[in-house]
Amino acid sequence: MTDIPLPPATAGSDRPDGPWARARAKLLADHAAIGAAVVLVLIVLAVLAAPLYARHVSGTDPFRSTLSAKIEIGGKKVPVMERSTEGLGLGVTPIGPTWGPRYLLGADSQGRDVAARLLYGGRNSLLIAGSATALCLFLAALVGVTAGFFGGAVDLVLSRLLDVLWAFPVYLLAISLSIVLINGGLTIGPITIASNSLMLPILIIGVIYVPYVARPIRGQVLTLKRSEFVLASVGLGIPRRRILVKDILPNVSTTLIVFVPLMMALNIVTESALSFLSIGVQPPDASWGTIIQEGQGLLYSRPAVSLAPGIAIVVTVLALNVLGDGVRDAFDPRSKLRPR
Amino acid sequence: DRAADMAAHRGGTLRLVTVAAEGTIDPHINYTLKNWQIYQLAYDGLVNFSRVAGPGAFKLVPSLAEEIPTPTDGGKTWTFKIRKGVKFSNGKDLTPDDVVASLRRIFKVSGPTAGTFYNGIVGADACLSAPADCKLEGVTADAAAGTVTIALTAPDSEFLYKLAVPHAAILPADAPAKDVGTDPIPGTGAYMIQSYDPNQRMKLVRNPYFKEWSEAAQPDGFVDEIDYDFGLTEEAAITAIQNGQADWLFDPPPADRLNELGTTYAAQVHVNPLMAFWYAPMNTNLAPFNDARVRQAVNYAIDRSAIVDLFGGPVLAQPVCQILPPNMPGHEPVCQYTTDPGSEWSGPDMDKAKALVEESGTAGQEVTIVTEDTAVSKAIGTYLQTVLGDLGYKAAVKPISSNIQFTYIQNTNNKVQMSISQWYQDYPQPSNFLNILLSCASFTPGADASINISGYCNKDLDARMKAALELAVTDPEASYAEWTKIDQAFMDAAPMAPLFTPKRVDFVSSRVGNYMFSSQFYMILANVWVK
Amino acid sequence: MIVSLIRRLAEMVFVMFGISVVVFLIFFATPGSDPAARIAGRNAAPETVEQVRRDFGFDRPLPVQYVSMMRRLFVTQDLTSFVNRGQRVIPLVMDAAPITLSLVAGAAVIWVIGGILLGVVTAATAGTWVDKTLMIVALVGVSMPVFWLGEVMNLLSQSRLHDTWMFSWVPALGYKPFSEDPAGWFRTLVIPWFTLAALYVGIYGRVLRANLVEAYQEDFVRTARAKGLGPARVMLRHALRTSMIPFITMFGLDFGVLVGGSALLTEVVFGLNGVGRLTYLALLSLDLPMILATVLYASFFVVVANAAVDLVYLAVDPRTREG
Amino acid sequence: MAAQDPAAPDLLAVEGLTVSFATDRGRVTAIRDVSFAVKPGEILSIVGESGSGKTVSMLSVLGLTDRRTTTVEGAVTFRGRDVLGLPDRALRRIRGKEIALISQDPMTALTPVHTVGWQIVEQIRTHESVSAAAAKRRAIELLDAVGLPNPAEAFGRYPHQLSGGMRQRAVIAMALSCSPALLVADEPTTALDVTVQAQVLDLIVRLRRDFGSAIVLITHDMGVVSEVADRVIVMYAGRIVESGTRDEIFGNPSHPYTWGLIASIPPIDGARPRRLASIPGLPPTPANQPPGCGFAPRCRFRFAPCDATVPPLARSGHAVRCHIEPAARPDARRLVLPDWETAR
Amino acid sequence: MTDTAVRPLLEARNLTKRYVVGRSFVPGSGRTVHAVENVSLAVRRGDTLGLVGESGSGKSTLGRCLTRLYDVTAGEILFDGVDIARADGRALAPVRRRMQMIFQDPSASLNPRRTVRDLIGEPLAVHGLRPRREIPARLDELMDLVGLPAAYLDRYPHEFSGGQRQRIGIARALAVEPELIVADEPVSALDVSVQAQIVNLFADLRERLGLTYVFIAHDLGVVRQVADRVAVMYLGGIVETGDTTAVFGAPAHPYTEALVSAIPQARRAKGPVRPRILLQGDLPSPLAPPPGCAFSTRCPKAFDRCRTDRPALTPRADGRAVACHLPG
Ligand SMILES: Nc1ncnc2c1ncn2[C@@H]1O[C@H](COP(=O)(O)OP(=O)(O)OP(=O)(O)O)[C@@H](O)[C@H]1O
Ligand SMILES: Nc1ncnc2c1ncn2[C@@H]1O[C@H](COP(=O)(O)OP(=O)(O)OP(=O)(O)O)[C@@H](O)[C@H]1O
Ligand SMILES: [Mg+2]
Ligand SMILES: [Mg+2]
Ligand code: NI
Repeated sequence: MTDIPLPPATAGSDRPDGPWARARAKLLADHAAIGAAVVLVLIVLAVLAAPLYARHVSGTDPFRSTLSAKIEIGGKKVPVMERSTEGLGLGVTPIGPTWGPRYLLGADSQGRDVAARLLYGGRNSLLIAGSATALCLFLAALVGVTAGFFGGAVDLVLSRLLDVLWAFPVYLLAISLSIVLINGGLTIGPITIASNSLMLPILIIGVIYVPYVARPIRGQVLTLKRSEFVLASVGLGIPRRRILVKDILPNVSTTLIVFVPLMMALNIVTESALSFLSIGVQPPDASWGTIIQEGQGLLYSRPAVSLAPGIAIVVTVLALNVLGDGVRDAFDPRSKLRPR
Repeated sequence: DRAADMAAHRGGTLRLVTVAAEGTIDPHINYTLKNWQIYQLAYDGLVNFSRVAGPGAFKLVPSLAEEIPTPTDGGKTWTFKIRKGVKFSNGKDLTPDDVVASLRRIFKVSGPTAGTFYNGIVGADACLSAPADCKLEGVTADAAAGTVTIALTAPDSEFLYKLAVPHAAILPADAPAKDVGTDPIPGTGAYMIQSYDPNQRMKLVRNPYFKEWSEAAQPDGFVDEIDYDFGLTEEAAITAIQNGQADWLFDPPPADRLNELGTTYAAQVHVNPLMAFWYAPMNTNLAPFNDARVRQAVNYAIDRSAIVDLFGGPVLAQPVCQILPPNMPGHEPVCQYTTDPGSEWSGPDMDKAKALVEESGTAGQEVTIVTEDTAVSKAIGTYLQTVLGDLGYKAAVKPISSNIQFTYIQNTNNKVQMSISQWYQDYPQPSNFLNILLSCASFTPGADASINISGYCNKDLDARMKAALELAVTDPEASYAEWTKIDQAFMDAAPMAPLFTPKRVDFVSSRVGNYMFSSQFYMILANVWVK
Repeated sequence: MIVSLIRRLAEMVFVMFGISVVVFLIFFATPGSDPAARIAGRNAAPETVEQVRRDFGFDRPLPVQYVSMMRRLFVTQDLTSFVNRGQRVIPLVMDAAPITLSLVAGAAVIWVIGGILLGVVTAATAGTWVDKTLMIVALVGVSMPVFWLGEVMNLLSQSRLHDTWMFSWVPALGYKPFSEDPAGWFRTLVIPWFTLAALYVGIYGRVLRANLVEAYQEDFVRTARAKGLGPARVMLRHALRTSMIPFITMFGLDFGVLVGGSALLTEVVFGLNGVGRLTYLALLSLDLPMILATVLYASFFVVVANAAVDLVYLAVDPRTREG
Repeated sequence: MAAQDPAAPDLLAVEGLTVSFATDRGRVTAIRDVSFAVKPGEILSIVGESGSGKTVSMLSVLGLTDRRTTTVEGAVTFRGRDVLGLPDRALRRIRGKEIALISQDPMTALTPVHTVGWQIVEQIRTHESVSAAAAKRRAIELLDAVGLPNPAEAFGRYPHQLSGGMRQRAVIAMALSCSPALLVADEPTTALDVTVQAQVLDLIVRLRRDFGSAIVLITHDMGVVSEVADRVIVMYAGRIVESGTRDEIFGNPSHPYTWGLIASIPPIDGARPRRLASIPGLPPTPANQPPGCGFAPRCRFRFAPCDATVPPLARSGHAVRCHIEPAARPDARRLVLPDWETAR
Repeated sequence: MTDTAVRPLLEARNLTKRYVVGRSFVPGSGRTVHAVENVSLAVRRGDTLGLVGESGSGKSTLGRCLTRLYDVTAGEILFDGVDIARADGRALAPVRRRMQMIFQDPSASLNPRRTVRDLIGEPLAVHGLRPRREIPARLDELMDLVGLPAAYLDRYPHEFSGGQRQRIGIARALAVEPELIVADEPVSALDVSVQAQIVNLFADLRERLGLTYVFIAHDLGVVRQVADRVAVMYLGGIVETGDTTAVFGAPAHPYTEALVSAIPQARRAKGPVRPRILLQGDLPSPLAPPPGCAFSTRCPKAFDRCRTDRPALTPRADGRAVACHLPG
């Protein structure tokens, strides 16, 4: 039977490659996604350069209150925090955007350089969103795969648990957890996480979205479990564990990858919301959300303080969403994943 | 003159606003300034603080008692003659029995100050442990004579003040012996609380049975109705007042509106000093603050003018480095933790502070400052963190929900090293600051109610405070002098860092007239008119 | 029908039970929250604190406390707040509900209409610059944190542009009941509506577009075109009608969650005392009865929304009608 | 089978139709230079493998391809009018009214959210101004005509409430609703079971008789073709490789691909061959067309010219696109279909 | 089933499989699909049993039960004399190696994320059928067996055409050297011209490896080509079994008769044109099978008894078994 001449298996290249390479090629051809990725890289580089900016450009420590400092602008010494001299003399207003190297975007209510804080805040926002995404996807995969693959009582318990968390409005869940943990910190066995550690928001944000990812994963695993190729493996007498590792997980992994940018985007917004409600990142650490929150008290006099981080969030999240669309199209064009 | 004003300005509705309601309407339980201000309109004690502006506001005047009696039995027995012809807003006459029942009710409803203000009454101990069948033997009525006699276990120079606060308001004898929640209890004041919905509005109307008996104790009001709306944010409320849609806001205006108010609306803004202070308690039982030198160093290092800026600038706050606030009897302006010690704070002394820290050898230790998650508290905490950092500590700030922070920082189990807190007077006596905040009795390890946050218990000073209290019965002036010294002595040990005395900003709408401010209960609502 | 009704009910009870237990446990795990001390008031004597503890039953085992609290919440309905003593929580939630409902319903109208318009226009112009521009605009909407957008709107409408023709009609923040002042109700809510809807218009528009584009690959659309129907009719009566099904699922869930309190950020920013804000404040002050009431209310809406979605399904998707 | 008048003017004439798609991998030409004509009342069958371009050719005739990605060249004349040049509006008047389409999968061809009756009425009222009640009456008649038991009830049913065969019959009823002159049936029975397929084919043939419509029947099943077609077009890799009357195609199949198609069908009675004759290899993808004869790589008779040029196709009669000399074809055929002549 | 001398390689006795659909955690909800009801059949070693029937008649379900990919509801499955109907995972492991399933959709049955080498090599490694270093040679051999160049081993399934994918599926099944192969419509998804290639491949493999097949198809021609015996299924039950040529040549059950008559004429070499029997209506729902004979709702010859009594599958003299009340 070897005499049958075989045409090349697929159109195009002679040595086509696996699903991953195909997705990569598709992604690389997506201009919007590439543009978004470039923007994201620039943002990451910028926030990584925060110490350089603080030290060499703005020359301030963005975590130090500088309430009585004066700076020189146009040859004049100007106080960073200016006391009102008119009328009854009520109120103290921080310096506004100077558009110069020092206090480029002005100062916040502690007299700190907003531009420098914006960069440092971005670090935390991205770090938290990134780690929370990793954590969330890990937990969701664990729960979803366990429930879907092992079925039975395990599935029943896990699914019910997910149902409960699902019906618990996310923000309310996040707030409850935040309040508990911020008041008391967290002790799991020998590990103690201080209440102002970044680990807390990471943990909280990582946990609250687990049902939203675990459910589709569980569904996917259930479908995979019934899929013909898994049945084929069962029929071949392949051990269950091996089927899980070789047949199920690789297919789930692309779903997880598709979730990454979308969850990142969602987590950045969630983090900022929690920080905005002052139950996210704790001072003196900053994140874009906390800067918005601090800026809220200056909204009428110095709107730049909360506008700037807001714009940073919009740009980052927008880029992540565009990239997310690209990744989804590349991996799984028909999927309608929508974490919220 | 008042009668002419009454003729010209009587009537109308006063629209007050605040961010949130403050819980139960029960005057024997509610312990908030917001409601105490309202209770002045609706309830009376045997004695009242007089309703006048300025220092006179701390003067006690007889209200439901016909006159302020002189105690007998070495200051242990007080006999009040109850005023005749006073009616509750439900039309019932006030009787001595109402007074007895009201004092018992303090215990029956487990009023927050039952064990601290009224525990000196004979029989109070039994009432505290078994409130349901509280007899309070020390309080007896004589219906025929129309008197009520109160027997104390020991003389108490501040007893009249305690009777003047709303926790000792006289309510009808048939008032339920439990927290009434949102159902208003009839009172004897010029107004009555008609309805109360904590999510919407409290409404006060004139008490139909009210007849003015003493302008100083319970003046007849100008406005016919008072609507107190809940739920607007400060920003929104300020805008509403600017637009004439509301008349007055209880809460302090947001920081970024102050400038606007001080310039464009200067005529509608009233700034008044308060008898209160913001301070940073330092836990004298935890490192590094178990070393007095560290606590002194902190006191030296704090730039109080910077903190004043965080509160809105020098017009709104005044730096202090002592515990007794200005205007408090016994207050002698003095500041030892400053560049040039004297009567006033002039600037931080960083060198001295650093030297003290070095001496103590505690630099490098970790310190967490627990603040409320309000803008000002958090800002102060953040600032203190910088100060502690400059002193060589690894400092962190931990803001927690305002509703929890106050109990949280009191409990020693939470191991709070440093925190930000405030204290406002219940009544104008030095003991209300010094004795409550720093006596050994106020320190209960492991409890959420342990108001001596620093956990500072100095047997010596404790004894001196006791003595001063006893002295006050006979010689108030001498006792005030002693309190001055005790204040000093406490500040030598520096269990806390006093920061500033706040001032109150009242922003009223343009139609509000006859604004008057009492340091005890703030804007005197009965005197305000809107026409 | 009966079976599915019972199933729904059982599910609802289960989920609400689960949530109440979670909330209860979270609360008692929180340090610094001895409710007795907070209820007793500042500087209360230890005896008083003890007394309050006994009165409120905090000295009893947790399951007993749980049961008694649930009984007071559901049976006697006289559960009162820990923070605002004596304040019954149920009327409070009932007062807040219309505010949230006004907010969410108005926003829902906007986002449903906007989402459908956006989805239809972009699907009809798929691949052109109109589509691309609109999709980017939608994504911007999706990317904006709602609280921030709200603040910017406040800044513009309440301060910077308040005195211009654009926003001079905007009243002070806060809620005006519809029954008292319909015009005021409308004016106070317009900006919050749009703010809340911005996110959802984007999401719904994008999902609808994807579904429509997919529907256009389907045989039945080809059949419809082959029948000689005009493009508008093919879009509206065939593609859109079919694509509305996932749209409705999403809508049901989002609406339920929002009415249940997830609009809290919008409520906080615009000073609307809705259920979300109520829950948020209750959480901040660790007011367990309040939290239980609001969170159970929220989960109730989520579950009810789920059930409602199933019902609406019956109306729009005949495939679900049997069985 | 109804006989047609060979002299009658063509109902539909397709000339040099070439369709290409813009895809992510560049332009892909799906059909090349396809020409054929349909006479009134005749059944023309197009057979060919999956992907050979059967559907695309008919969709482009109806203007149903996606304008944004598809380029259609060539000429399509329907009743003397150039269809490709028609504005949308005019084209829509032809679609459904004069040319109706029945598509492959009855499961998905009907909009799931409307009743069958609604969808038929919709088509009637799009093309004719009749009252809703009249349209409904007509729809029920049609449902009855296609043999649905209890048509009045079927009118109010949703597609999912009908079985596959019933659904396909409803689709046919809808296609017939405006008495089209031409019915394009794209694999109308592929998704159906044999017993149901028999019912539906029977119906289609009966309809031609009753309504007189011409029918283009697309299929890949030679058995179906032999049963119903008047004329047959065999397509391979986007081109017509053979066309002629049914008798020509089955009596004298002349293209190696046609032989392969016929040979690879397992017979249902008679002797069981030890092995089935099969065409080795696979059809080329549109993106990967060989330069010469499209079938060359799989053809056992392949010789030099096959790789060099595309064989020409006669414009009329029994046309064959093959380089093998016509005279040599029967001998070649005997190699593939040894018992063909005897079988006939 | 006349042949009792030889023990069948695979035998099913009263096999029943029901699905419960729409069940939730509330007891009593859900409805039962009677997918396979009380089916008995036997396949001798080296034989091919064809399984035909309408869509939804339970062919796939039966195939999957026979290979124990699904748990069965009731009945016995004897594989080489051993009942495997109740066997659990561990006990099944050795049996699994001896029988294999090939699926209809070759793309769905190959994990898209694994190379062919991985897919075919895995069972070899797992079952330790070859020492590690001999595996590559064996893979080449398997590829050759199914007519694919060994060079394609490192490709992914999506890089192959349907026919090639089906070959990979077959190679994988052959890797464990099974005795029995259950093929579930292995050619229906393929193009006409490719279908014959695969049908031939099955025949070749059977000859070379002495395999036993259960061959599921709805194309009667294909079944006739590959199967020695055929079983016709209708609504979860077998209505007729017997020798393929005999059954197709002279169907005994009215359903088989209709089925055979429905095949277009071109498929017949010659012989008399049989009148076409056009059935009315469609397969009833397995959620609510009709009482009596399952075919009675469509049967042109049905009489009263058919609508009340269910006919049993009764052996007839000519080696066939038919489930029909009509006298044979
Ligand atoms: N929209 C499209 N974009 C790109 N290629 C297309 C498109 N539609 C069809 N094709 C390609 O055109 C070729 C012919 O497709 P067509 O659908 O006409 O085949 P067919 O003969 O109808 O096949 P089948 O029997 O499977 O229905 C195929 O290779 C197909 O992949
Ligand atoms: N997992 C399942 N759950 C519920 N019902 C099922 C399931 N699988 C199959 N069925 C039902 O069981 C019956 C038999 O299905 P099965 O797939 O065995 O039929 P089949 O003869 O293989 O059909 P086809 O020719 O379409 O493949 C059908 O009615 C089907 O709907
Ligand atoms: Mg086709
Ligand atoms: Mg099947
Ligand atoms: Ni004034």
